Amino acid sequence: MVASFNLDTRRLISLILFCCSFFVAAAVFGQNASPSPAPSPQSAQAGSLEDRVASLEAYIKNTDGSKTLADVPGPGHNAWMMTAAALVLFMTLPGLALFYGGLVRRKNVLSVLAQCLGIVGLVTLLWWAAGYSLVFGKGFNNPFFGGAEHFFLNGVTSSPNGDYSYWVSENVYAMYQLMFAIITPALIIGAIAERMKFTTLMTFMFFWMFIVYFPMAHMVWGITGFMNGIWNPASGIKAIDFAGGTVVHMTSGWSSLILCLILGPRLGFKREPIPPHSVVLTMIGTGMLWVGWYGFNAGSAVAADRIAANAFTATTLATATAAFAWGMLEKILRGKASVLGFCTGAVAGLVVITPACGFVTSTGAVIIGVLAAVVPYFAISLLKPKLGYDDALDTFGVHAVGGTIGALLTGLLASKQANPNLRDDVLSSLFASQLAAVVVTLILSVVGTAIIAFALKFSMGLRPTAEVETAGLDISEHGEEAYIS
Amino acid sequence: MVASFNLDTRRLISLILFCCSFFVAAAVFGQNASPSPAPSPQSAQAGSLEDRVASLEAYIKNTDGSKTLADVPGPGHNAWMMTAAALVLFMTLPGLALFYGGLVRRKNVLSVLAQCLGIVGLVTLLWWAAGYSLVFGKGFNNPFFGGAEHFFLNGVTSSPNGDYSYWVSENVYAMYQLMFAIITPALIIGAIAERMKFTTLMTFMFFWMFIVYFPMAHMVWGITGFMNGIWNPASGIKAIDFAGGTVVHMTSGWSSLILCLILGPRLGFKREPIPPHSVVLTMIGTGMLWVGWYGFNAGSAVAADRIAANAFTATTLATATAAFAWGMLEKILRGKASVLGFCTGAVAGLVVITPACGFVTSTGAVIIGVLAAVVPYFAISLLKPKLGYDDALDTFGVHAVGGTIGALLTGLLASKQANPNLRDDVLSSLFASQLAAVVVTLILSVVGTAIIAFALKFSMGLRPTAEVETAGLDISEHGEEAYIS
Amino acid sequence: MVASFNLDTRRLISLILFCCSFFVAAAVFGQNASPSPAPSPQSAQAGSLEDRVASLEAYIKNTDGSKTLADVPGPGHNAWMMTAAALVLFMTLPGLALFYGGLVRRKNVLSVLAQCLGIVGLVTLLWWAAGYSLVFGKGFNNPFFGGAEHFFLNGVTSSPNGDYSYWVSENVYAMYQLMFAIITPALIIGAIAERMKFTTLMTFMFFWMFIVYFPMAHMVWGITGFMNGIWNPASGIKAIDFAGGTVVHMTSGWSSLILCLILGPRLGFKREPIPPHSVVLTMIGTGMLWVGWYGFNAGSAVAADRIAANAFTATTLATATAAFAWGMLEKILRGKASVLGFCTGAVAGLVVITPACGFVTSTGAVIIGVLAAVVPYFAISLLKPKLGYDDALDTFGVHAVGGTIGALLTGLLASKQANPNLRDDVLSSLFASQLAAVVVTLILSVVGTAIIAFALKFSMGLRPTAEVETAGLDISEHGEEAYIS
Amino acid sequence: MIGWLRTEMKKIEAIIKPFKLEEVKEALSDLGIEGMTVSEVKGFGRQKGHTEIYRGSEYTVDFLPKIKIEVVLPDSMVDNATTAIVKAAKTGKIGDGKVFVYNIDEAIRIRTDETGEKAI
Amino acid sequence: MIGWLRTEMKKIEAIIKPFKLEEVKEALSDLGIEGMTVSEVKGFGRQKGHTEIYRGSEYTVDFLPKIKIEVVLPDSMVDNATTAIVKAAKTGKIGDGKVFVYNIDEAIRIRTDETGEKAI
Amino acid sequence: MIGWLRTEMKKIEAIIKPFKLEEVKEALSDLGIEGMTVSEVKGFGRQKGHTEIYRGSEYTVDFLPKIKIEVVLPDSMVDNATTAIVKAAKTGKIGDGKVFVYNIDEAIRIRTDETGEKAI
Ligand SMILES: Nc1ncnc2c1ncn2[C@@H]1O[C@H](COP(=O)(O)OP(=O)(O)O)[C@@H](O)[C@H]1O
Ligand SMILES: Nc1ncnc2c1ncn2[C@@H]1O[C@H](COP(=O)(O)OP(=O)(O)O)[C@@H](O)[C@H]1O
Ligand SMILES: Nc1ncnc2c1ncn2[C@@H]1O[C@H](COP(=O)(O)OP(=O)(O)O)[C@@H](O)[C@H]1O
Repeated sequence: MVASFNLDTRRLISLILFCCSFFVAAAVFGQNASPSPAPSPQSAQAGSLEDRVASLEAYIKNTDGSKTLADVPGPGHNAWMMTAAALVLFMTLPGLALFYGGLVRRKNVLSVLAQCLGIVGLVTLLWWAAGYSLVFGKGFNNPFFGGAEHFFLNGVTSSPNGDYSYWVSENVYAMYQLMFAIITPALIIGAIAERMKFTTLMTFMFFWMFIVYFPMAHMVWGITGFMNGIWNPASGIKAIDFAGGTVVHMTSGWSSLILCLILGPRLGFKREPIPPHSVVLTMIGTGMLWVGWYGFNAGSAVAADRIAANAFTATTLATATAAFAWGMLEKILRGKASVLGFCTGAVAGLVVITPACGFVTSTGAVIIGVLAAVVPYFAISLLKPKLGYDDALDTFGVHAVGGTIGALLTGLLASKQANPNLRDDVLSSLFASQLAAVVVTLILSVVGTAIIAFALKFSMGLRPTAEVETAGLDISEHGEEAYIS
Repeated sequence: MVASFNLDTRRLISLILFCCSFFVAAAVFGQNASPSPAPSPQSAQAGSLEDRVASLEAYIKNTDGSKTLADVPGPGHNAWMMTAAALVLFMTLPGLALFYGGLVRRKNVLSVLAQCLGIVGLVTLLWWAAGYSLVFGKGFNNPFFGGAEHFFLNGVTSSPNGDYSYWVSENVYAMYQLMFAIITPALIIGAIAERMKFTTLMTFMFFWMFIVYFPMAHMVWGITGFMNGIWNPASGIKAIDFAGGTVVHMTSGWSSLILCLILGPRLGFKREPIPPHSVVLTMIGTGMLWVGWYGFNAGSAVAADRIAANAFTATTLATATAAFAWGMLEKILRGKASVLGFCTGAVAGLVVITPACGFVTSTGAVIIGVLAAVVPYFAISLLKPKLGYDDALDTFGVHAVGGTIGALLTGLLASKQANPNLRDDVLSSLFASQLAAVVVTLILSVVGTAIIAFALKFSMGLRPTAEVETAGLDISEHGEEAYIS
Repeated sequence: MVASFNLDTRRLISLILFCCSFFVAAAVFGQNASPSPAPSPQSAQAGSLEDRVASLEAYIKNTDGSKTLADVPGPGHNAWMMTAAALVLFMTLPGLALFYGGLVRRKNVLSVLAQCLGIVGLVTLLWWAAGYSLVFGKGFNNPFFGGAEHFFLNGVTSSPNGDYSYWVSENVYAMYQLMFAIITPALIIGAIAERMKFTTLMTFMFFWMFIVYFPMAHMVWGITGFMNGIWNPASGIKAIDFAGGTVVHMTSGWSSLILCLILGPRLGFKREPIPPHSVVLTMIGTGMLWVGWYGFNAGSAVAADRIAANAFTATTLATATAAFAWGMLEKILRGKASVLGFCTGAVAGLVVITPACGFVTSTGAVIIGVLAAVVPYFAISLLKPKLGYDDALDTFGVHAVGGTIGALLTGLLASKQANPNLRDDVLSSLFASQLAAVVVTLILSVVGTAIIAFALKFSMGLRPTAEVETAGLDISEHGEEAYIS
Repeated sequence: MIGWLRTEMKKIEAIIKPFKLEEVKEALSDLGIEGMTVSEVKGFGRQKGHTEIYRGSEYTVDFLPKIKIEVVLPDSMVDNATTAIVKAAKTGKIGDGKVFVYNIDEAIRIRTDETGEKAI
Repeated sequence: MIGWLRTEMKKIEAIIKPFKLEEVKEALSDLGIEGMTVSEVKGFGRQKGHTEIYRGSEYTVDFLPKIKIEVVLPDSMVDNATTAIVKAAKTGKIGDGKVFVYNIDEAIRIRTDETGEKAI
Repeated sequence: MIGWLRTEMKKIEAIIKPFKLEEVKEALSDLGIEGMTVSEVKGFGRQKGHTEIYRGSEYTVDFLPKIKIEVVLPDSMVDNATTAIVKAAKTGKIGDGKVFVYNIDEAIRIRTDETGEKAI
C-alpha cells in the first residue's frame, strides 16, 4: 500500500522526522524541567483597598494591575484577543485560500488550498517548538532572535506576559501571533501559484520561517527587538509597525517577487489568457479577509482599549476608501468598475493601513486609503506588464508595494492624537526610521528568499514537469478534482 | 488608455470629484480647527474610593461611570462592539452579496457583488464626511438632522459619547453604525437586480442616503430624534425600534417597491423561468446573515449587558422558528420543504425580530417567529403574483412586509420584563406610536425614492439597453465573467 | 393549491401540531404563572466597600461576585459567550452544511443543506419548549433528566445562573448550549447522506433528542448529572468532558453507525465512484468549522478566563497538528497529500481535542493532535472498506472513533497544571471513569438509535424509492436544483 | 440497404442564441416534434466577442455562449422544421446562428428497440 | 472517391440516462471498442420533467440531464455496438434515450496522421 | 436533389486537447474560416486516465477533458482545414485526438435565410 515515493518526498519527510524527534525529546524534557506553578486564582487578596481598586481600574484602562491582580487575565481583553485570534485564522482558512483560489484556473484551485492548509500545519508545529520563543522570548537578549526559554511553549500559560500585554493570557497571545506567522508565508503562494511543487514549497516555507520571519518578527515586535521603536528603549532603529506592514506584507511581498523570478513564469504566460476561474470565490475571500483583518489590526493593540478602537476605525475607513478608489480608477480609465477591482482595492487598503492603523487619525486613514489604491493600481497595470515577471496573483503588486508605502506613510501620518504612546524621541525622526526599517526588511527578505530558492532549485527542484503543470496541479500533485459534475 | 466614457460616468465622476474636493478641504480645516485633546489615560485618579468603586461597578452594569472613569472605554463592552461591528460588515460582505448573488442568473451574479462593494465604498465616504454627524450629532438640535459638529468624524475619538453609550468608544460606535448605513441601501439591490445601470444605481444611492437614510436614522436613534421614544424626552412620536425595523428594513423595503415599479420588470419576466443560479450560495449567505445579525441585534444594546443578552436570545428563537415555520408551510401547502424556503424564513425571522429583540421575552420571540414566516410567505406567494411587480429577489416581500409587521408587533409585545428601560409613558400608547412611526417611515421612503428615481430616469436613465441586459450585466457593465471553466 | 401530501408528511405534521398546541398552552401558562421580577440594575449598592471590591475582583477572576453584584452579567464574559454562541451556530450554518454538502454528489447537496436547516429549526423549538430545562434544570434532582422548571425558558433571564456560570447571562448560556444541541444531530447527517427521506429524518431527530441527547447532556453537564465529575459531588461516574467528546461526538458518531447500518448503503455503493462534488465547498466548511470551534471549545469555559485561554490554545495546537499529520500520512502512504486529507485531519483534531481542551497542556494537545490523525485515518482507510458499511461522509470514522479516543486520552493527559479545578478525587481514578463514561455513552447511543430507527423503518419508511434516489434528493425531496447554468 | 429505403431520416442541428431556446422549443412542439437534445456550446463567428479585464490584463473573448439543438426527424418534416426554427430563432442581429441538416441512417429507441421513424 | 470505397465508417450517437454511462462504456469495451467521446446534454422528449418551486414561482423543467456518447467505428461493428448499447442502457422506463447512426467520410488520428479505420 | 448538386458541404469534427484550442482556432482563421462551434467533452481512449483518492476510496478516472470543434465548410476546403487542424493540435503524445469528416446536406444562416455555402 505504500506508494513508491520520490526523493523529494523522502527528503522532506526525513527533515520533518528529524525535527520532530528532536522536538519531542526537548518538549518532554522541557515539561519536566520547569513545571509552571498552578496558579491559585481563588486565593485571598493581599493589598490595600486603594491598591485593589487601582488594579481594577488598570483593567479598564489596560495598564499594569499586577500589584493585586497578578497572573490573571482580564475578561474583556482576553475575550477580544480570543476573538481576534479566531478572526486572523479566518483570514487564512478559508479567507485567503478562497481569495487566491478563485484567481487561479479551475485545475489548480485545490493546489492553492492544499498549500494554505499545509502551511497552517507546518507553521503551527514550528511555532510551538521554537518560533514563539525565538520571536517573543528574551533569553538571548538579542535584537534579532528572542530566546530559548519558551521552546515548546514552555512556561507559556494563561497568565499574561507583561512584556506584551498586561491583561491577555500569554498562551492566547502566542496563538494570536501564531496566526500572523501562518498568514505571512501563505501570502507568498499568490506569486508562485499554479507552477510549484508542493513538497518543495513546504520545504521552502520551513526554512523561510527561520531565516526571514522569526528574526523579522522579533526585530519589530520582540521586547528586545532591533526595530521595536516604542517598547524597546535599546532598539537600533526607532521604527514603528502596528500590525505588520514590514513583518507580514513586506517580507511576503518582496520574497514573492524573488521567488517568482527564480521560478519563472507559468507555461503559456502572456501567450494564452489565464483568467480567474471564479471571481465569486475571490469576492467571498475578500469579505472574509476584511472581516478577519479587524482581528489582525485592532487585535494588535493586544487589548480592547482606546488604541484598538482607533485601529478598528482606521482600518474601516482606509479599506473602504481604497476599494472605492480602485473601482473608480477602473471606471475612469477603462470604463468599467469590476468586482476584482473593488476586491483588489479593498485588500490593498487593508495592507497599507496595517502598519499605520494604531497610529493615525480618521483623516489620515482616508488619505492612506486613496494612496493604497492609486499606487498598487499602477504598479500592477503599468509596471508589471513592462517588467514581465509572472507574479501570478499580484502578491508583489499588492503586498510588497502596499506594505512598503504603508511603512513610509506611517512615518508621515503617525500622530500623538491617535496614539499617546508615540513619544517625541520616536516621532522626531520617524520617517528616517521607517525608511531604515524598510531597507532592512527588503534586504532580509530578498537575500533570504534568494538563498533558499536557489538551494532548493538545485536540490529538490522547484517546478513539476510541463505535463503535470498542463494537466493541473490538483490532479497531479494532490490526486483530487475540485469540482465534479 | 483612457476609455471613452459616456455622459453618465462623467456626471457621476463630476459629482464625486466635487464632493471630494469640498470634503477634503473641510476635513483638513476641521482637523486644524479642533484638535481633540490627547487623552491621558494614565493620569492619577481623582475621586474618593467610594466613587471609584461605583464607577467600576458602573462598568459591570453599563451605567454612567464618568465620575472617575471618564473618557475611557470599558474592555468588555468595547470588545463586544468591535466584534459586533465586524459581524455586521460580514452581513454585507460577503453575506448579503452571496444571498442575493445566488438568487440571480449566472450572468448577473457579479453585478450584484459589484453593487454591494460599490455601496460599501460610497457609503463609508459619505458617513465619514457627513453621515455620522447628520445622524448622531446634535448641533442642529433638530428632530430630523443631527448636526455638523462631527463632519469628517471630527472629535470622534476612542472616548465614549455618553449620549449613546457609557462604555464604548465613540469611533467604534461610529463604525458600528456605519455598517448599518451600508447594509440598508445594499438591501435595495435585491428588488432591482439584473436590470439597472451601475452608474445610475450608485448615483441613486448617493441621494437616497441623504434624503431617506440619514434623516430616518436620526429620527429614530439620534438623541434629538423625532421618533426616539426612550432616549429623547422631546420626541414627537414615542416609538421604539431596537435595531432598525423602520430605519433599515422598512426604508429599504418600501423604497425597493417604488424603485422596481419605476424601473419595470426584467426582460422575459413571467415569460421565461428565472431560477436562482446557485441555491448553495444563497444558503451560505443566509448562514452568514444569521451569524452576523447577532452583531446587528445584540450589538444594538451598545454594550455586552442584560439587554444585549435578551436581544441575542430573542433573535435566535425568532429566526429558527421562522425558518422552520416557512419550511413547514411549504411542506404542507406544496408537499416539499425547500432550502430556499428555510433560508427565506430565516431572513424573514431576522427582519421581523429586529425592532423587537431588545424588548420582548422568549415567548414573544417565538410568536414573532411564527408570524414572521406566515405573513411574508403569503405576501410573496399570493400577493406578488397577483400585483405583478418584479421584486426580483423579494426585498419588498421580506423587508418591507417584515419590517412593517415587526414594528407593529414590537408595539404589541414589548414588555418591561424584557427591558426595564421601557417607561410607562412610552408603553401606555406604544401601539399607536408604532403605527405613527410606520406611516412616517413609509411616506419618507416612498416619496424620497420616487423623486430620486424619476429624476434619474429622465437624466441618466435607469436601465441598460436590452442587448446589455440580455448578455448579462457582468460582462457588459463590469467586464468580467463569474465562472470560467 | 394544497399539494396532496402523503401519509408520512401528515404524521409528522400531526406530531408537530400536537406538540405545538401543548407547548403554546403551557408557555402562556408558564409566562403568567411566574413572571420573573424585572431586575433593577441601577439600584443603590448594598455591601461594604471591601465586599464590593471583592465582587469586582470576582468578575476579573470569574469567581462568585453575587454578594454585591448579583443578577448582573459581567461584560467581558458575556461578550465572549455571545461571540462563542454565534461561532458555534456558524459551525452548523453554513460550516457543517458546506463541509458535508461538498462531499455529496451535485444532485444531493441541497438535501444536506435542508437537513441542517430543518434540524436548526426543530431543535430550537424543542430546546425552548423542554430541552434546556431537561438538560440544565435541577427540579427532578435526577442524574438523567434535569427538571421542568425552565420549560419554555421560563425564568431564564439575563441574570447568570450560578450553577453554570457566575458572570454569563443564563439566556445567553441557554442559547450557547442550544447551538450544541443543534450541531450534534446535524453531524449524523453525514453517515446517512444521499438516501434518507427528509420527513423520516426529521422525525428521527425529534425522538433522538429526547432519548439520546437530552439525557446524555444532562448526565455530563447538568448540575445533578450522573457523569458530571467535577461539579456534581453526587455524580455516579466521576468523568470529565470539557466541550462534548461524549455528549456531542460519541453520541452522533455511534448513532451514525447504527443508523447507516439499518438504512443500508447508497444505490451503486462500491459499484460506481461517488466522489465529492466540490472539495472547495468542503474546504470552506472546514475553515468555518475550525474558526467556529473556538466558540465550541474555548466557550465551554463559560467565561473569558484562564481555562478558556487554555482551551483556545490546546484546540489550535491539536487541530493544526492533526491536519498536518493526516496530510503527511497520505504523502507517505500514497504519495500525495490531498485537500480532503488536510480537512479531514483538521476536523479529526477538533473532535479529539474537544473533551480534553480545558484539561491538557500544550504538549498534551500536540500529542492528541498526532493520535487524532493516525487513529481515524486507519479507521477510515482500513476498517471501513473491510467492514463495508456505507458511512457516506465518515461521521463514524471521524466522530465516533475520534470522540472515543478523545474521551480516553482526556483521562490520560488531563493535568492540574492546565486546569486547577481538577480535584485529586477526580484525577485519581480518571481513566477508569472515562472508560465507564464511554461505555454508558456508547450503549445509550446505540440502543436509542436502534429503537427509533427500527420503529421508523416499519412505520414511515426510511428510504425514498430507487427512482427518487437516482434522480437525486434535491429535485425529488426539495423541488430545487443546486446549480443552474 | 433495405433499411435505407425504408426510412429517410435527417438530423437538424441548430446553433442559436441561448435566450431563444424556449421559443424554438415551442415552435418545434407546435409542429408535433416531441423530442430533441440540447447542449451548451461556444460559438465563434462574425459576431464580435467582448473584452474582459482582470487587473492589468485584457482578454478578448471570441467564443460566445450558444445553444445547440439536435432533432432527428423524418425527411418529410425537415423543411417545416427548419423554417420554424429559423423563424423562432431570428433576431436579425449578427450571431443568430446556423441550421445544418444531414442524413441519419438509423435510429433506435432504447426502451423499446423500435427503429427508424417509429423511434423518433 | 477512392477513399470513399476504402473505408466505410459510421458514427453511433447514443443519448442515454446519465447513470448508465459506466455500463454502456463497459459493454463497448467488451466489444473491443477502445475510444469514445462523451458529453453532457439535456434531453426533451416523452419523459416528463419535474417541477421546481422557488419561493412563489413554479417552473416546469422539461429538459432532463442525459449523456451523449459518440463512437466512430467500422461499418462492420455497428450492429454489435448498437445492440450492446441498447442492452446496457435499457431500464425499460420512459426516457431511456435513442441511438442514431450515420455515415462518416473520413477519420484522422491527430497524433499519427493515420486515416480511415486505422485512426479509430 | 438540385440543392444536393448545388452545394457540397462537409462538417469537420475535431476532438483535441483543451490547451490546443487557441492554436487550432488560429490555424483555421488563417485559412479564412470564420466560424466554428466548440464544446467541452470527455474523451475515453488509449490515453490513460488518472487515479483520484478521496479518503479511503480510489477512483480511476478514464474520461479526460477534451474539446470538440465543429466546422462546416465547402468540400473544397476540407483537405486544407483537416491538415491545418492536425498540424496545430499535434503534440505527438497519446491522446491528441481525432478528426472526423462527414457530409452536410444543407446549411442555413438564421439571420438572413441564406442557404448553402453562403450560409457558412
Ligand atoms: N462554419 C461554421 N461551422 C460551424 N458553426 C458555425 C460556422 N459558422 C458559424 N457557426 C456558428 O454560428 C454562430 C453564429 O455565427 P456568426 O457568424 O457569429 O453570425 P451569423 O449566424 O449571424 O452569421 C457562431 O457563433 C458559431 O457557433
Ligand atoms: N427526435 C429526437 N431527436 C433528437 N433527440 C431525441 C429525439 N427524441 C428524443 N430524443 C432524445 O432522447 C431522449 C429520450 O426520449 P424520450 O422521448 O423522453 O423517451 P424514450 O427514449 O423512452 O422514447 C430525450 O430526452 C432526448 O434527449
Ligand atoms: N472511436 C472513437 N470514436 C469517437 N471518439 C474517439 C474514438 N477514439 C478516440 N476518440 C476520442 O479521441 C480522444 C483521443 O483518443 P486516444 O485513443 O486517447 O489517443 P490518440 O488520439 O492519440 O489515439 C479520446 O479521448 C476520445 O475523445
